[in-house]
Amino acid sequence: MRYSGLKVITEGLFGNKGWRPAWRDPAPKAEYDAIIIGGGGHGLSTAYYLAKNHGMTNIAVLEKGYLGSGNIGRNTTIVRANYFLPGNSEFYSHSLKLWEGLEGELNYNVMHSQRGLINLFHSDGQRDAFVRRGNSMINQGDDAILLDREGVREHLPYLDFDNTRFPIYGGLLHPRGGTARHDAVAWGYARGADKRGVDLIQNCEVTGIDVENGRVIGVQTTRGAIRAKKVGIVVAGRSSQVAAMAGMRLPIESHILQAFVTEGLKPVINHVVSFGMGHFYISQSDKGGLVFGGDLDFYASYAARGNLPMVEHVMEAGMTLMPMIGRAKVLRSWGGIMDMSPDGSPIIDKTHIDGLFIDCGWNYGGFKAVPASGWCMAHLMATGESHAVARRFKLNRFATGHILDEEGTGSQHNLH
Amino acid sequence: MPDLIAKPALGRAPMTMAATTLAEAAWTRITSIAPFPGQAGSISAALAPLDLSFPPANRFVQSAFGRIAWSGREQAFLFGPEAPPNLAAAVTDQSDAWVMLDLTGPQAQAVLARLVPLDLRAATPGMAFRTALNHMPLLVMVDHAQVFRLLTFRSMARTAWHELQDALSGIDARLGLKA
Amino acid sequence: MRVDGKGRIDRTKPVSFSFDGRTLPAYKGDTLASALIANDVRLVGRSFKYHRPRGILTAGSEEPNAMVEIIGASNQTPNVRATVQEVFEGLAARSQNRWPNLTWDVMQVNDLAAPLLSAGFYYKTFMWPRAFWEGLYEPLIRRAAGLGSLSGKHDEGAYEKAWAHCDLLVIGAGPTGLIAALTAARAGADVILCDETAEMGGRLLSDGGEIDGKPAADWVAQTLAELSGLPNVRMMTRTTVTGAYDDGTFGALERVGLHRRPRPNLPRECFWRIVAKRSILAAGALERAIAFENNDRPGIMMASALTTYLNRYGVVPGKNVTLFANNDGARITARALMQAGVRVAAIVDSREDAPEEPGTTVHRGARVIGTKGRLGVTEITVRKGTTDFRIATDCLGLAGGWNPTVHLTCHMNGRPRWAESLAAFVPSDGAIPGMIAAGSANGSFSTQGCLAAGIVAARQSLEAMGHNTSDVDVPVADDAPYRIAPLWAVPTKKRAWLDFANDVTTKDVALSAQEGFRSVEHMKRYTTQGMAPDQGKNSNVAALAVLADVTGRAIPETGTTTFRPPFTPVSIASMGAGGRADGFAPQRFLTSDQASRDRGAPMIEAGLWYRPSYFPKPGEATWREACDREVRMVRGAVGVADVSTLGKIDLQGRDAGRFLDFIYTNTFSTLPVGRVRYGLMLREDGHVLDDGTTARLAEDHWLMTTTTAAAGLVMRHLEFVHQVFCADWDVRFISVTEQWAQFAVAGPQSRALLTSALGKAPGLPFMGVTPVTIQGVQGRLFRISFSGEEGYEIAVPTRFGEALFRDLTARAETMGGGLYGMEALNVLRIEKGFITHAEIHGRTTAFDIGMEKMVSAKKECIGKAAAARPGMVGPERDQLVGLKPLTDTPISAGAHLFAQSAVANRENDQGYVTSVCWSPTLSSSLGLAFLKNGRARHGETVRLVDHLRKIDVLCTVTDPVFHDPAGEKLRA
Amino acid sequence: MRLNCPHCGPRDRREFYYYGSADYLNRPAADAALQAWDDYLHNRDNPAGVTQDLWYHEQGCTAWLKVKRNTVTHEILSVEPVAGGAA
Repeated sequence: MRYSGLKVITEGLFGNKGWRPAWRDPAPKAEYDAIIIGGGGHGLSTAYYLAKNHGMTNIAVLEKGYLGSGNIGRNTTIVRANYFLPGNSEFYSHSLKLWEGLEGELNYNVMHSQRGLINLFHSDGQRDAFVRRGNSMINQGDDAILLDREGVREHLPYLDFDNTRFPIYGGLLHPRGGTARHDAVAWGYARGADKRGVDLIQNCEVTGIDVENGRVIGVQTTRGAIRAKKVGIVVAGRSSQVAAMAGMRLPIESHILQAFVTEGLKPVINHVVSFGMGHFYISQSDKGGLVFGGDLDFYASYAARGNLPMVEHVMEAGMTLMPMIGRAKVLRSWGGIMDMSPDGSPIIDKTHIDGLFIDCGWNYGGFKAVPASGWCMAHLMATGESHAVARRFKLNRFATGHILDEEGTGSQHNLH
Repeated sequence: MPDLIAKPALGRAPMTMAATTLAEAAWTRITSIAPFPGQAGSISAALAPLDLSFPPANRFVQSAFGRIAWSGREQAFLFGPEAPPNLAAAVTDQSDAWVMLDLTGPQAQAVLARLVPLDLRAATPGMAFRTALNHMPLLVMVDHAQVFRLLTFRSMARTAWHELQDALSGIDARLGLKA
Repeated sequence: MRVDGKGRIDRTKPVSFSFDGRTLPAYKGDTLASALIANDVRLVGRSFKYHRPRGILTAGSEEPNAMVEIIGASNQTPNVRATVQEVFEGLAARSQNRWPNLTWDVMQVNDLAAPLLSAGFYYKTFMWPRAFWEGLYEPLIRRAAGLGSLSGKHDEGAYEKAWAHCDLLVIGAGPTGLIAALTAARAGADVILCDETAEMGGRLLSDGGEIDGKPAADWVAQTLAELSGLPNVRMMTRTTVTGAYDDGTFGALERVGLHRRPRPNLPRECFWRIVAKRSILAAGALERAIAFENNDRPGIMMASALTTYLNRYGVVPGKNVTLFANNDGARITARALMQAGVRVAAIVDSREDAPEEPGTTVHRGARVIGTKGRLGVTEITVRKGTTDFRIATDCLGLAGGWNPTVHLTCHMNGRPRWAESLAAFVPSDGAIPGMIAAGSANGSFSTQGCLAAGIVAARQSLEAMGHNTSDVDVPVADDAPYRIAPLWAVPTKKRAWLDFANDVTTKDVALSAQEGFRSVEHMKRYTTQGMAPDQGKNSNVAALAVLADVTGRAIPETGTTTFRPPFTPVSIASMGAGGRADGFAPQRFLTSDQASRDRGAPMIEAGLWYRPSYFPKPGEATWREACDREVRMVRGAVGVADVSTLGKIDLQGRDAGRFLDFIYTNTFSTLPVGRVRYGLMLREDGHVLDDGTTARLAEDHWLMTTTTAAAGLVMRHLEFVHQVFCADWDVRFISVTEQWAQFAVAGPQSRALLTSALGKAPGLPFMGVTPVTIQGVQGRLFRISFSGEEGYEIAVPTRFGEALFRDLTARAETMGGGLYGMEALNVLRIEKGFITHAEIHGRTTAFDIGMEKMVSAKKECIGKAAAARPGMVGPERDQLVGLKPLTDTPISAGAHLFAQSAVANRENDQGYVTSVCWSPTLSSSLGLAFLKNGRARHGETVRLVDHLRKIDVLCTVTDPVFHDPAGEKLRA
Repeated sequence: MRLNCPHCGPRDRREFYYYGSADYLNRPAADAALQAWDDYLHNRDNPAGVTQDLWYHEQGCTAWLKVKRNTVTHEILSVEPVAGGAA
């Protein structure tokens, strides 16, 4: 069923009776050519691109809960390509290009809104670091504009230019940065994958990975054993547990990231804004809620909920930067489980077991990576070779010292 | 050649609201005493002439000669007298590292409850806690249920004063509602 | 309409307020909602999506419809619940989400287009043409969406945060909470009792009734009197417990100044962090609606809200009331209304066995199937069996049963349990460690049941704390059973609202299931049910029931409901209280701060510190002129700078040298007393952590300096290494950053300046240290240099800092020197090739900065092993170099480097520039940069490109030390 | 979240700095193989359940603490100083 404005009108006039399920609800088959463990954004996009780019349609996505129940369903929806290290730069650039065609690609409105992202800086040193970043972005073919203080004021007149604790020196504007409707991304890829024949199997938890003579042969699940010669682990938030089923100990520590949304408000923030001195970033959703967040709670956790110290820190950062939001009321807070890697960059790689692949370690930047992660993971699973834009996301790079540390904070997992 | 003039951290006059006073305490010699492994006992012996002993965690000991307050792991601050010589400890001058503020009065606890994440029910006389004054480091000593001595970094004195004053003015405004 | 003789408002204190510009009368004690009802205002707001006219649905914080903007003198507050806002003289409220006005709202056209705006419609359209999404569709959607407005002006209000600690926190002061608090308080426990409303008593004040044969309100008064007389009880009204967090920590929001005219310094709100050993959830229950066609008109409200408005506020929203019920609860409302002289036209009761009610007609086994009235209900249609009939009414009360207020018990991932007999979710035991849910919050809906449960909960809590218990008898009160026959939705082909605030109807839930969104989480996300300002309080359970029905599953099988913090929305300003402006982080001031400001120096942030940028002189038009002069002054005469922000750590003990050897890459234990050595420390992952000098003051006494930025980090690192790896070593250390004010005196005249200040020649070799007496004060003198000139740093106890600074400045000025600021300091160090955190930015190794020889091969140190990984060394690494432009052009930090003729793109990227300056000494721009295999490329020409600043220059690669590479000046 | 500091008593989480897994206590020998350092610095069991990790009472006594806790429930099972000795 193709979605369109016309279809919405005709269905509306006839009582919306004709809408069919967005995807099938198949029972698992005994064997597939490939299995993706994890029905989140990355797993679904991997399945989609395996089918679309590589013609692999006899595949299944196994999801222990409901599709899109992980971090794709609880994030601050920011889409950007503003990394500066070679290795990251080309990957996120590729991802943004995929985002830019996603509605047409999926025939699903994911509400990708390129409203512009502004990273504020508050000292000469921060400015120089952002200039380095901006130049990397342009080297990569993406866009970046350096704003001075007055330039920032034109875009964000509501900031507290006079009194904020760390004065606003300027900002790096990334015009193509923006947001998207997070759930829609999962549903769009799910629908697209299903249409191409991928079995999306919900409420199916993987309980074991079967390996024979160093080769993967299938998985054990709560809905029985399923055989496959290729298995991809795409379960950020639970990567360590699933990888442990294959005897792996990952360079990952799981942490909570809280985020917040306010009650609906008429449009007041028209960009994505990030504060350089207090880990605070904010945008306004199309429904009117201010969506914002800050840093990790900083202790390892799988609770998907946080505590007050970081809540308060985030609110205080908001108040020093843009005190006009003070009277907006936080409606809901939530926490996601982040795969924190020792350099803040992800892993898309083969494992020591033939046929077993892993896509993990997205830290708290996984949402924007959904299209390219799926694209590259599909490439890896189909061809056995890393995709050119993901070639540095190796599992062994920590052992060899080929680090991709954008923050420069070192191997402590929670500092990225 | 003129001697250098000593300056207080703040040099502000005391401030009173809601019958509660915030004042900068006069300069006092503060000496950090950190016993080497296993030496706390010998430090106590050396302090005996001052009627003091090395304090247990979260306590201070007061005598006519001075005061010694626990100030962290394996460390105490001696206030007033010079440290006895030849202690089996690292001895460091801290006199100028801290601003000392005295908070006195019926609203003192209410002020602290706005800035210090401590269960003040434990704040009985003789206690000395390492904790935070909002975002600043704090050593707080309880002289009396309404008398607190607060030490934070000297360079942060203005922020500390400002935050304590803000807390007190909010309390004062609340009390004005009842009056 | 006001009802004589009813309510707890103070009729001796009339106040006036305004709504949408109309001035209206009210009494002290009214909420905005009760005052509007008193003035027969029915239309209060517009719904989110269809812009349907909406009135007041509830009498509490769960209100989904009656949200307004409160207009203050200088700012406005959006989305304020009229049901919570108390009226005060001069209160000004305005309806929201409508244009041009509430009665004629242009966007109500959406209501006509409703069939096209079904659940998830926007995922299926607005895709073509692509450019129209951001240009047209999205702006339109954004403008139509949202509720109230922020002004865009800074919130200048006062806000407060505070801590409170107790043994027992009792959440809610209805019958359960009051008696629980009393039981615990009498036993001597420290109790905090919080209630969301202005007056404690809960439904005892709303429903009337008797306790121990007396009016319930009397029992409330007597209990409150006893509690307020106990020193161990803290009673907090207008305080909503908003979140349950780990280890007995709760967030709570107190409305301090929102219910009165603003006063200076009076906080608008206070966000409390309450820490309790145990807690009792006595937050009661919320009545729920029933979904039927057009059930959202103004005048349709909760039956229990009618009772509350009558008994607490003395108002009724209609003269001819009807009730629609599936349980006995509506009878309380009917009786109260009739007793107050209000006509109750009928009770429509869905139960076939519903009892009669004297004074009104009960339509048993009947259902409301429709309503009329564009801006307020005028008539309902009732179906009984196959017969439909209409009843004229101006107010319909809904009694769909009760949902225990389980919300807080979900905040730590606890999932409530379905109780079939109650047709409701109740809290799971142990959902919040230490918390007991009691009374209606736990599904015990009679007054007697609540009182008994409150006592039990208090006793259990006391016992768990090892506390004695007390004697409290259970008072005698109403103990009628809760008889409910669940009815969630009356079938209709039209729209029946579940989520009033977000305009989610039963059709939307059905459509979501039809499209495969059958998981309750999918349904919520697809329809947006439960995402509105009431967080699904009014709709989650019913929506789940409808989803269960359309998917043919039982409710527990379909899913559960959950709620995340906060319980009610909390302002950003209250949780961020104190953060505004400077409050976000402490400010650190140098002893020289005032002296620098007196000389007109712009002060800039260096971490938390403020440092002078430069010291302008008359006639200097730009900072560069001042900076160039200061650099020349240091190179030519003498300069003075405050360097007290550098971290200083005092280390003592027999093993201190050994400890330093472990911390630093190079060896310190061999350093003679009276000497200083530069040291490099690594993180354990092999990258550079920090650098600085360490002096040996005595055999067992050392003084380490760190960079300003890394002072705290290094202290933590030392504590870690010491406590984890060598706790038994004889080494102790303490920060003395704050103890010493330290000033750099640099330049060819520095020795002369110090000779005059000290009254004798310093007589120190390069990298020497000595105690000195300066003008009667004991200090320390170091001969170290960050400028490349002969340089000293002199330290005195901080209280003498300002005096010494002024003294040194005066002496310098008589010698043709003076003060220099951060800008000049930066130029001086770049000329000399000294690194800062611009270079050691966390990704650099000792190898990268050309210091690999400082990693001693003879000993172990932190980070040495990891620094030897193959990727951390070698020609592929970017290495520190100097840069000089070939022509007289500026260069910029953040620019990237390319081979001379290469295209400036990522594939060709060869490195980047970290620091630049104009060097007045060498009359050239200079840069420090990292260049791939840079040390082997000295003399090569590279292309420097800064796309952002449009700079494209050819540069020569040089050694990073531009000035006095042999170091002759340092050692002079 | 509150940690019961063995020196200072129960304190709010905001007084503490979190480092990471207690694996950091077991520093390999200087000459250990690269794999040992990789395990030490990067690889983690990362359990969804009981774990041991390191906290620093930065706004308190400055003790480094080994904390046994549950990463799913946040229950804290024990807190002990890494270095023995007196308070």
